[in-house]
Order: sequence, then C-alpha cells, then structure tokens
Amino acid sequence: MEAESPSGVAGKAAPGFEPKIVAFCCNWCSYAGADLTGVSRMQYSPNIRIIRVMCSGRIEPNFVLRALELGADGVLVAGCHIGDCHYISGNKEAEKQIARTARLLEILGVDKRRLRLEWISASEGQKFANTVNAFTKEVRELGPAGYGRK
Amino acid sequence: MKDVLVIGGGVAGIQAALDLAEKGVKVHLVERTPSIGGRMAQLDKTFPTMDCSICILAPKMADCADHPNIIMHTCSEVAGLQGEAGDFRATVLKHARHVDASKCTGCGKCAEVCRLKGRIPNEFDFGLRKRGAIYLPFLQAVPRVMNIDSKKCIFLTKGKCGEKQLCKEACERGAIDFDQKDETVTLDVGAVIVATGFDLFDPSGMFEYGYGRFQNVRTAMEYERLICASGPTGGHLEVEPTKEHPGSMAFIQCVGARDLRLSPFCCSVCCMYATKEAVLVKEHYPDTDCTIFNVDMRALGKGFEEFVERARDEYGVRFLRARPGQVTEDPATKRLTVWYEDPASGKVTSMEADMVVLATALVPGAGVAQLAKALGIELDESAFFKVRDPLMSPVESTRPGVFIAGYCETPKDIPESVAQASGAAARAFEVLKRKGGAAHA
Amino acid sequence: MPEEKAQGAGREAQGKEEGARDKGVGKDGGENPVPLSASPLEPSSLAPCALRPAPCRIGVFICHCGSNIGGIVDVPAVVEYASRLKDVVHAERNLYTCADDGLTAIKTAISKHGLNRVLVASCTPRTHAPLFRRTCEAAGLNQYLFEFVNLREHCSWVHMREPARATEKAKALVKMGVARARLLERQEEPVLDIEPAAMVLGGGVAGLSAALSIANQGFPVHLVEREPELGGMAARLHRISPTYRNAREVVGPVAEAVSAHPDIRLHMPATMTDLSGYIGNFEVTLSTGEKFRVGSIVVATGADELRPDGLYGWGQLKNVVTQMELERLMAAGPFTRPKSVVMIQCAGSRGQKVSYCSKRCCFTAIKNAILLKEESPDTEVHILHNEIHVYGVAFEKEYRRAQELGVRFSRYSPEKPSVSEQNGRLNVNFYDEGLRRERDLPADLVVLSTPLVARPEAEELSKMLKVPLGQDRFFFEAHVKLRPVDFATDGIFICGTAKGPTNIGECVEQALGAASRAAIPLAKGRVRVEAITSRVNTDTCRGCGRCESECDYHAISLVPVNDAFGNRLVARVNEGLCKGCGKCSSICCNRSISLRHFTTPQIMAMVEAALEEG
Amino acid sequence: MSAEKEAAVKSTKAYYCVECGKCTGICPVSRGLEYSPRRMVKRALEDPELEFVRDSQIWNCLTCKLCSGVCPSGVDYIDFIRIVRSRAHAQGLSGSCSQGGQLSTMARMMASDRLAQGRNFWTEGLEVAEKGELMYFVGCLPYFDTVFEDLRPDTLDIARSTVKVLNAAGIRPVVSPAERCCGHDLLWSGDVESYRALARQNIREMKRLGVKTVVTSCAECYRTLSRDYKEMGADLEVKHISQLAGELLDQGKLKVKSSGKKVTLHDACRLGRHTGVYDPPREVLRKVAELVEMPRSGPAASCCGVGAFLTCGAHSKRIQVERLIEAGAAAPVLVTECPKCQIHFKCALRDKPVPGAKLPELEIIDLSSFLARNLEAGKP
Repeated sequence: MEAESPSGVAGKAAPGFEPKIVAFCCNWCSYAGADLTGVSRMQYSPNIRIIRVMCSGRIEPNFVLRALELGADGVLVAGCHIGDCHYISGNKEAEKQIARTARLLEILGVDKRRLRLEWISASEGQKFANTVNAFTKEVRELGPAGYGRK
Repeated sequence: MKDVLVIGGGVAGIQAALDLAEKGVKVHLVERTPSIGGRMAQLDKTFPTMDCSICILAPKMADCADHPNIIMHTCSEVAGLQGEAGDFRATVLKHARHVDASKCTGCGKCAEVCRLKGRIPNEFDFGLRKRGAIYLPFLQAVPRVMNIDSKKCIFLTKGKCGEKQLCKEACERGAIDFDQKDETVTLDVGAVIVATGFDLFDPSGMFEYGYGRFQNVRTAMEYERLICASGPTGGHLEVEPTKEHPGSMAFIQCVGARDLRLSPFCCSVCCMYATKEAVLVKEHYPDTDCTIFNVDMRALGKGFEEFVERARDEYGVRFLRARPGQVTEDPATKRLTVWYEDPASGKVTSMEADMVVLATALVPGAGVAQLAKALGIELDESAFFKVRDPLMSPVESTRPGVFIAGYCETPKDIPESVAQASGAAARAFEVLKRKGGAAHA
Repeated sequence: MPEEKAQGAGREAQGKEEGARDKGVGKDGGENPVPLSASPLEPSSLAPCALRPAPCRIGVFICHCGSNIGGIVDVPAVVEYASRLKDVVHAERNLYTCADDGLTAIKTAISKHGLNRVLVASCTPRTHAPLFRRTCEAAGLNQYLFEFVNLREHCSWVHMREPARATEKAKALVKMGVARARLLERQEEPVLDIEPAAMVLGGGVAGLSAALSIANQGFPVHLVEREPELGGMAARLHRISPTYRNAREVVGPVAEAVSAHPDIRLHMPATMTDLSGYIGNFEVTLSTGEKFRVGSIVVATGADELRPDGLYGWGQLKNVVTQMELERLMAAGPFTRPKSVVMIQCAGSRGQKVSYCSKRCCFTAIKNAILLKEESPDTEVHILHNEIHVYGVAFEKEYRRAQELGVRFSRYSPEKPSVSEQNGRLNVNFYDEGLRRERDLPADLVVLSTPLVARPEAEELSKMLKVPLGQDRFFFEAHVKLRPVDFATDGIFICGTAKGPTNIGECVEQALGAASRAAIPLAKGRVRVEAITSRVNTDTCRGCGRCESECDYHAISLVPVNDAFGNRLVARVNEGLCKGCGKCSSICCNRSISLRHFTTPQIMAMVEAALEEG
Repeated sequence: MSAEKEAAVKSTKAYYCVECGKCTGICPVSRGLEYSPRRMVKRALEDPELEFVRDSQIWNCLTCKLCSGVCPSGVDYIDFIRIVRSRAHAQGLSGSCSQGGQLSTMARMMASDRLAQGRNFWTEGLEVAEKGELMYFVGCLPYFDTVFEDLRPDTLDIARSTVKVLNAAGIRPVVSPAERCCGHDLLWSGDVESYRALARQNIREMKRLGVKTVVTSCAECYRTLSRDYKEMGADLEVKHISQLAGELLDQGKLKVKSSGKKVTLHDACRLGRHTGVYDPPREVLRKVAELVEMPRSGPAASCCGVGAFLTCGAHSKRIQVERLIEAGAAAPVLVTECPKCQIHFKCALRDKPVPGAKLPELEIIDLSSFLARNLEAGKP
C-alpha cells in the first residue's frame, strides 16, 4: 500500500497554505462548547466554518465527502460525549457513520486524518480551541486535499 | 391564579419554578447571589454517569431566564411572610446590583478595566480565581449581567475611584448605575417553596487534617473547580509548589459529618462524589494513585454500587476502610502523609499523598434560622427545615402553604432534590387550585 | 466542476408528505413557503425553486455588539459584502441588534422591503434565537424563516488578534447563512390537544400519593391496581422507620382519601392490557375491558422482595426468615421473643443475587432490631453487615439509638456469613473484621435483610409503554440526574420502587414529583410541539423499517397502506413523540424522511457556500 | 437548444412514436408512479426549450429498457432519457441519489487527476498483475462493502471470486490501483462531464498498462466499457465474466463441478436488454447447477428496481418484492450477474416484512461467487 500514498492526492503544502475546514457541531454539546470558547476568549485559527446541526446523528457520510469534494482540506465532526447525547444515542450513530466514512476515505486515498471526530462537551471550551488548533495545524501540514481546486 | 414564591435558585428551585411556570403560574424566583445555578453549577461532573454538570444544568437555567412566567430576583432575600396559605404577602429585599440588567450584555469590558481586577477572591471558584469589584459570577451565569460587589467597589466604598470610573467609561451601553439603591418589594403569592440548599463545612477548625495550613489539602468542592475544564486551572490538577499533577491522591470522607462533635448526620452524597472525583483523576491521569478513605461506602442508588465497582476494578481506585487520624506535611516538599489504621492489620499505617481531598460536610445554610423566622417555619435539631411527616408529607413545612425541597430539608442528592422540587411544585399548585394541599396530612 | 445540485431537494419538495402543513403557500403569498429561491439557478436551491419559483427576499442584519464584534470584524465591509449576495435585498448594521432599536429595525425592514427571510449575524443562537424569532413573528414573518449567524462567540471573540481574517470569516459565515436562508421553509408548530386526565398504574404508597395530588390539582385520575385492595407493599409492613408509626395508620388515610375522592376512579383489580397513542392522547385498555383516554400516565407499580431461595437456609431451616416475614410476625401480635436474634445484611444483594444495594435494608433491620429491643430488652440482637448504609439525618440517628439500646453491630468481611443448624439451634458463622477472627453466633431467629427486586411484570409493561428498563430490570428514567421522574417518552412518568429501591418518604416525594410533571400537559390543555420534526415522503418510502427500529423515541412506526404501490408499509412520524434529532434522516437509504429545518439541501447549501471562493 | 433536441429526437427515433402506449403498459415504474415513456417523449417534442426537464418525472425512469423492447416503432426511450437528464443536469437539476448521494460524490472525487486510492486491499492471496493484456475491471466493489455495510452484501467476495476463477484458469489479471469508477451512474444521472473525465482517465490507464481485453463482473461496467467507452475512443475487447468463463470452460482451461443446487438467474438490464448478453451466464450456470428459469427471463426479465442508485422508492420495493417471490417460486438460490442487482435484492429482503406478504427464503449470490465455489480442485 506504500504506493497508494496515504496523504491524499496533493503533495506538500505550499508556503502560506491556509486549509479550509468545515465543522459539523451538535447544538447541545459541541456548538455550546464552541460558544464557551468564545465567552472565555480562547483563540483559535480562523480556518474553520461551523455548521450547526441538532445532533451529531444527523451527519451523513455525504456531508463529509461533499465537503472534501468541494475543496475542504479537513472536516471536523463534533458531538456530545458518548452517554451524554441529548437525543439518547445520536452520537453513537455519528460514531458509526464517521467510522464508515473514514474507511471510504481510506479506499479513496484521502488521508484519514482529514476527518476528525471529537466529543466536546458544553463545558470544554478549551478542548474545542485545542481541537481546532491541533486539527488546523495537522491539516496545514498535510497540505491541500486537492479536490475542488483544479 | 396566585403567584408562587420560590426561594433559592439552585437546581431544586429551578425545577420547582419551571414546573409551575409550565402550568401557567407566575413564579418569583428569589436568589441570594447574582446568578441562579446553585451548587450544581460548581460541580465538574455528576455521578454515576459522569455528565458534565453545567452542561446539563445550563439549559434549565436558560429556560428560567426565557420563561415568560418566571420572574427572577437575583441578589435578593426574603425578609418576611404574612398571611396564610393561598394568600401570602412576601417581603423581598432586592440588593442593588449597580448594573442595569436591561442594558448589560455581559460582555465583560467593564471587568477588564476595574482597578480591583484580579484582586478579590471569586466566590464561585472558592477564591481559586480572583475577580474585580465588577464581575460576572461565572461564565454561564444567568442572568448574564455583571454585578458590582458593593462592599469592595472603590467608588461605592470611598466615593471616588481614581480620576474617573473606568468601568462606567468602558461600558458601551451605559449599564452601570452607581445610584441604584436596595429596594423592598411585596409580592402577593399563594404558596412558597423553600429550596435554599446547603453550605459547606469549613474544615479549617479540624486541626488533624491541616486544611488551611497545608496548600495541598483541598476540599472536595475546591477540587471540583480544579478538575473542571472551565475552572481556574483549565482542568489541570496542580500540586504546590511543583505545579505538576499529583502522583498520588487521598480522599478523606466524612470530614465534619457523621461526627457527633460537628454534624452527626450522613450527607448522603459524599461516598459517590468522592468515587466520581477519584475516577476523574484516573481519567485525567491514569497513573495517579487514588485512595478513598471511608468506613461505609454508601453507594445506595441506581447503578451506584456498579459505579463503585467500576472505579475499583476498571480504574484502579483503592478503597480503604478507615478514617485517617491525621495528615502531616513535609514543610520542604509540601508532600503530605496520611495516617490511618490499616483495616487488614489493625496497625497504624501511613501513605504519602501529593494531594488530599476532604469530603467536607454539607451543612444547613448559615441563614436558615433567620429565614425560618421570616417564614414562620420550624427547623429540626440539625437545622434542616422540618417537614410535617417525613413519610407521607415529605414536602410540607410546619406552616401550611410553605413547602420545602432539596438539601435544605434533609441530605439528598441531585435527582432526589429534583423529584422533591417537582413534588413541592405539585403541592403548591394544589394550594392554588384551592382543593386543599393537606387532604391526608 | 459539476455540482451535486440539489439532489434530494426535488424529492423533498415533491411527492405526498405526511401532514399538509409542510405545503401550502404563506398567507400573504409573498412569503414563499416551500423552498425557494427564484431566480437564476444555483446548485442547492434549484430543484425546489424550479417547481415553485417565487422571489426570495433576504434581509441581513449585522450586529456590532458594541465593540465585541465591531471592534474586531470590519462590520461595514461585511454589510457591503452581504448586500451583494444573491437574493439579499436589504443589509444593514446595528450597534446592538438585540436592543429595542435593532429589533425595530428588523420589523421595519420586513415591511418596507417585503423581506421573506431574515438573517441576523450577532451572537449565539443558543441564547438569542428565541428573541429574534419572536421579533420576526411579531412582524408577520414565520419564525422558521429566520436564520442566525454567530459572529461573536464563533468569530470576533476567538480571532481577536487576526481582525482581517476574522472579517473574511465573518463574510463566509454570512454567505453560508444566506445560502441556508434561501432554502428555509415556513413551519407551523403543531398543537396537540391534551385529554385532561391522567392514569396512575399502581395503588401502593407512590401510586396513591400521585393519584391524590393529580386529582387535587384538578384533574380526573384513573387509578389501576392489580390487587383487590390498595396500599401495596407498605401496607404489609409492621411499623415504618423513622417515625415508627403503624403502617396501616400511615397508609390508611391516603387510601381512604383516594377512595373518597370524586375525581379518582378506581380500577381494581385490573391491569393494563393495551396502550396506544402519545402524550395528550393515550388510549388505554384494561383487563376488565374498560377503555378510556388520558393525557399522561404515572407508573408506580412497585417492586417485590427478593425470595432468598437457597440462601442462608431460608426455606429449609426453621426460624430463618426475611425482614418482611419478621414484620408480619410482629404485626400479628405478641410472639415468643427469641433469646438471640441475628440479622444478616445484604442477604442476596450487593453481589449475591443482585448487584445493587437495596438502600432500605439497613434502616429496616435497625428499626426491627429497635422494636425487638424495646419490647424485650433481654433479647440479644446482632446485626451482621458489611457496611451500614443508613443515610441522612433520621436513619443515622436511629443507628445510634440502636447502638444505645444494645443492638450489636459486627462487620463481616470479606465473605458473607453462613447459617447452619447445630443441636437444634441455629448457628451463624462469619469472619468478624473488627475482631479479626472467625466467630460463631448461636441464634433462635435469623433474619435476612433481602433486597427489593423488579417485578417480572415490568418487562411486559415496559414494552406496552415503550419505556426502557435498566440493567437491574427496574424502570429507567429519562435522565438519572435531572429528570428523575420522567421517561424519555413524553407524557409518561415514573415514581416509587418501580424505579428502584427507596424509602417511603422518597417514594412519596417522587410520587408528588411525578404528579407535578404529569399534570403539566393537563394544565396546559394543549402542547405546542417544536416544528423541527421529521417528515416522510410516502411516495418514495420503501418501508424498510430502519428508521422505526433506530428511533430512540419510538416516534416512527410503519403503518400498512394499500395504494398504487400495492399493499405495503410506510413510515409515519408521530410528531408528538419526535424530538427532531434527525437520525432517521441521515440513515434513510433513499432520503424519504427528512428533518424539517435541517434538511439535506439546507446543510449542503452551507457546505457549498463555505467552500466557494469569493 | 432546438438543434440539440432535434439531434436527440433523431438519434433515439423518438419521432416514430405512434402513441400506442405499449411502453407504458410494460413500464414497471408506471405501476406505482406517474410515468409514461412515450408521454415523456411527446412532451419533449412539443416543448421547444425542453422546459420540462424541470419535471421530477424525468428521474423516475429506471432505464431498464423494457419499453424499447416492446416498442413497435423501435424508439430508444432510455437513450432519450439520458439526453434529457444531461440537459437537466446542465441546468443544475438532479434526481435523488440513494445512500445520501455519497456514491456519486465519491465517483466525482475519483475524477481527480491525482487520485491515489487504496482500493486493492482485498487482493491478498490472489494472483494479480500490475501490467498485462487482460485486466479485471473491479468497479466500485471495494466501496460497496463499506457503504452497504448493514446489508452485508459481501460484494468483495465477487471481486475475489472473479480473480479466483481467472487464476484457476491460469490467468493473472491486471488489477489496477488507479482504476476509477466507470462513470455509469454519473452518465445516467446526466453528469456527462464527470463521466467523461472518469472514462478518459480509465482509458488512459488501460493504455498505459497495455490492456487489450477487459473483463468485468458488473453488468453496468460491462455496458459502459463496451458501449459508451467506444464513443470515447477506447479500443478494447470487453467481456463479462460469464462470457470469459464460458470460453475458458469450453477450452478446458477451467474445470468446475456441479453444486447439485437448483438455481434461477436474474438478468441484469445492462447485460441483457442493453447489450444482448443472455446466453453466456446461462451456459456457465448449467455447468454448476440446475438452472430453472423464472417466468420473466431473458428479454422479458424484470428489473431489480433501481437504476444508477438514482430512482429508489416505493415502486422499487414493489418491483423487488414481485421479483423475489417469482425467484423463490423457481428455485431456492437466486443468481445475479450484477453486484448492484444483488444489493437491491438483499436490501428488499432485509426490509421489514409487509404483513400478509411472505417473502421467500432465498439465497442470493453473484455468478462469480457461485462459480468460484464450484471450481474443481487442483490444476486444470
């Protein structure tokens, strides 16, 4: 599998490359966590675009795939911690769907690191900031995903 | 229908207020501090599910703020209650906040410029963080309105604050109002629900554990703030002076409780929260050694016994059946030694700990006697509000039309407080419906 | 690069849908109902607007929030950018959009510019959406045609050191919001009428208390008890801790009050045999054949005492009894007081037959020990325990009183004691942790403190009610901390030992709590349900059943229909139960079910806008 | 526009329609949804600007080609639909993809020039070549197992089995990591541009590897490669595995044993009516099993209910249920020759049963899998 580079279609990041990151956050935990990040004035990279859904269980594989196809360099999916789902078990569904999506990315040859699933509670403002910063850094190092920029 | 007065903005008061408001009853929610939320807002996680405490509470707090039937009176106290069930007149003393709640957005710019910024211990974090004279009690405070500490504010205490009042200048909405005065309002209500919660026993007086003298001896509530992601250390447990996370921790139970010298009763929640706190340590730092010292592990609720087992078997928390007799400190390293009788050998043994957490007793609030007097209700010998019959009338105070909910009635955990609060709301509603709340008392 | 174009969007707008409220044009006609944007075709908006072209008129309001947003983000630039976005007919900025003047500006613009979508870019929807939604409604714009963009918590406050990039991001966020706004649909919040009556299952202490409170709150109650008499387990006790009142005296008055209450109808002996419906409209059928409708249900069916078969010689050795059997002996009147009584705690619980602590056995043993001691001070009473689980004020006090009266407490550990018969007398053998040696205690009577266990009927009842049981087979509440007497299913509540072992005072507290909660919908008379629920396109639904089995709220059921597609099953959403998580929508294999207000085209439009250059 | 329309009308002989309605009479979609092949054509003829492409009806057609099979005027309805869809696509319209559209998104992603897939993880233990004259075109099989995880379609077994059959005959096929989706679904969804990008890349890759013959285990790949790639300038010999296996059996290079099972065969639209391959699968099957034909077979075979993962709905379910009952009455084993047919049938079989309608206990297996299980052991 060596030849089938795990780092995606494109090569190294050009200097000054700023990745585009789309995030899907559930309303009750991670969106609220992101709010807390703001309230606490913790700073993170502005590369991220958050899309609010009521529950992480609403997130379909195609949301992720489509974002990558259109030129996202990374996709972050965030929900309540397992056991804390506002809708009982929506985040378990999300876990399943995202695991499946990650396998598809592997087959497609998109680096799995471009898709990240995190459980971020409404009180984890710092974790939200850390996650975004770490993810942005990682994706920046991975370079452009290469779709959507022809 | 008459309004209802709910005293106390903790989880019990919030629940009672919401239940009644949903039924179309106007509720006056009186809270002594500047924000509702109570003790539960200060907890990091809740046992046994490890839910983030503020995350599950905050929506209820927001519901209170948004509900058209709930009128919140923060910084307020009840001073008197006249009349009878179905027709009370309550006197409420509203302390000046010196901030116009209708204008303030809680942006916090005023706090940034306060001359006392970072100089006053923050009540919410037990002084582990410092605030200014103008401050938001905590990030998720409801209402999200700044508050001026009139006892500390330079302008309010000295009549002058430097060249100009920096906070007033910083506020873009002109919300700061130094002329605001305390006021007294009278409320016509049909029923009253008392849900004033508890205070924390101060273990400074117990010389044996060294709290207040040894920096690394903390109370359990301080620990909750320290381990909380939005707490003063961002959830990093730090040992003085190294600022490293502890390699070994001891949790000492029943500090001031089940103690005939202090509080003879069992607080009913400490065994479980200590277990939770130890599990939290293990989640943060799996290699930290955790020992819980207690005599009876009272895991009496659904899933509690299983939670304790998991703590022991999966997380490796050690439970020792002993109450330590003493904690000592190495003055050089600040490392602690816990002395106890080993249950297996019967011999005095010691263990070293980087941090000791004291499960201090949760005791009736300091103001209960005064409040009981104001409301004309009785206290029991432990200073909890007395109920008419602990079996069949567990929410009725000794005065008809006044109901009790939560820890202020007798020690209990969050779900029992919530259930009882709803129960008190049911009884209050019965009074409003004039069908007699005491049909079988 | 070709776009995915509104896949699914067409489908969501076409076909027959459950409930006509999705369809239909706004009353004013100008407020275009079913999605969409007019004009030039753009990927996500396409299919729907193709079907019903109507102009989309979006108003954008950008808040400075004093300097909170305005101090970082170049608000005028964002306004200028927004005004150039397609379908945006008005864009302005406000110092505080949430202040009175800001709200007035929104209302004015709605009428002046004929806006049919409003977008506010300010703080977080989690606190401020209700305010702006109300404002839109007040101006005659359906609240679901409002879109919120978070420029403060998610932009200015987190990018304070990068104003230029924060401004770029703000533009992108506004563009995403506009993209979604175009596809927003008006929604009517369904209102369900509530049958103003309740049913209480179980006539024990909890059920009686709940029924009486609901009736006293002014609502008729159907009380269903399986036994021919009221009182439940408590009525069979002798005296009750901590007040030591006679059980009959405690329970009797409530049972009488319930029997005499004009608004309480007793069904006894009877059980529920069938249940359908949802909050506000449950249809109940009893074993007696009676049928009635109720708006809410309280479950108070109690628990059983564990039968300690095979433990400590119970059932084989004479004079080995359970605490309950001892109560009956004592209640029956004077019996020959044994010289020596040994009580064994956790008999069957905490790892023996069940894993949990039954919470009440310690204070029950202490109470019975005290009663024995008080009546016969010479009787030796020994309580063997692993830990004494009394709690709170009163029980802890009773523990001390028992000690004062000479009741002996010994801690066995680690093994549980064993009971045998020696020379016609019982002998209890255990390892005494305090003495650190094995001991033999002779006894005339051995009393086993056995736990409460869930009733076997709970299984069937849980299926009928569609509410869960926990691992221990007791009913499982909606949330162990904050919803202790609710079920996740709206309109059904739980209290007493059916939920888990507890004492009588707490049973009553829970019962009153459940009575309060159960009376809320009854008092409201109608409940408005958030319009964020799922809808089914019955033309495409295959009836595979995946949504039905995955829905945590049992809000979806497959119903048989016979139509052009033959005899088949179709998913139907019960809006009374649907909570709007959208899981069904993401697992449906062919997009036949979609979540209102969070449709795939709406979300995709945001994704597309987020990644579009410029 | 009108020139484009005229060309479509001409190439599909739409003008020959005598409005007899036979097409509607046999159309499986028309039995549930409002749909008529000929009326669709009629509307096109009367609509100078092809405005009717906005009508969602154009997405209802399964393109199964039953209509053309009975059309007395020989109108190529499905080609017409394909042209109409490409027109609709150009206007930004599309039908509803099943599985949330993820399959078409991935297909479009595969059109990227610098793709580096990890699609060959399943070849372990099999003899495959990097270069050579005979290529096994695997298609989307590696993706299906994951996308349809819940159905347990085991589509990779089809791929493994195909290679096993070839290996048994001493053939080491080329299996290329750079292979892309053939583009079939995009083509039939009207996204001609993406289809062409995929086709160009596949053709270029095959050229690079020196491929002369391509074998497929998928009826849709077969149709696309053998018919549509020609228009893209491909010079390839394309064989469905049933054809190649038939030849190898005839030549004695492949040896099989009888399973002793009674089976029935579902003709895939793309193999049967689209390309006329009816007999090869039957000949192969008869060597390993007792083949019992269903009442509707060969040119009359029913569709599996879904085309291009595009038209799934209640009508699909009805078509599938009918077909499954028909198959169950014929034999306990249903053999498919297209992995997509297998997925659709397995899906219908897994669905919650309609009260009163009993679906048969049916084993559904792909031709390649079935063949591989009945290979004669030892070297041929």
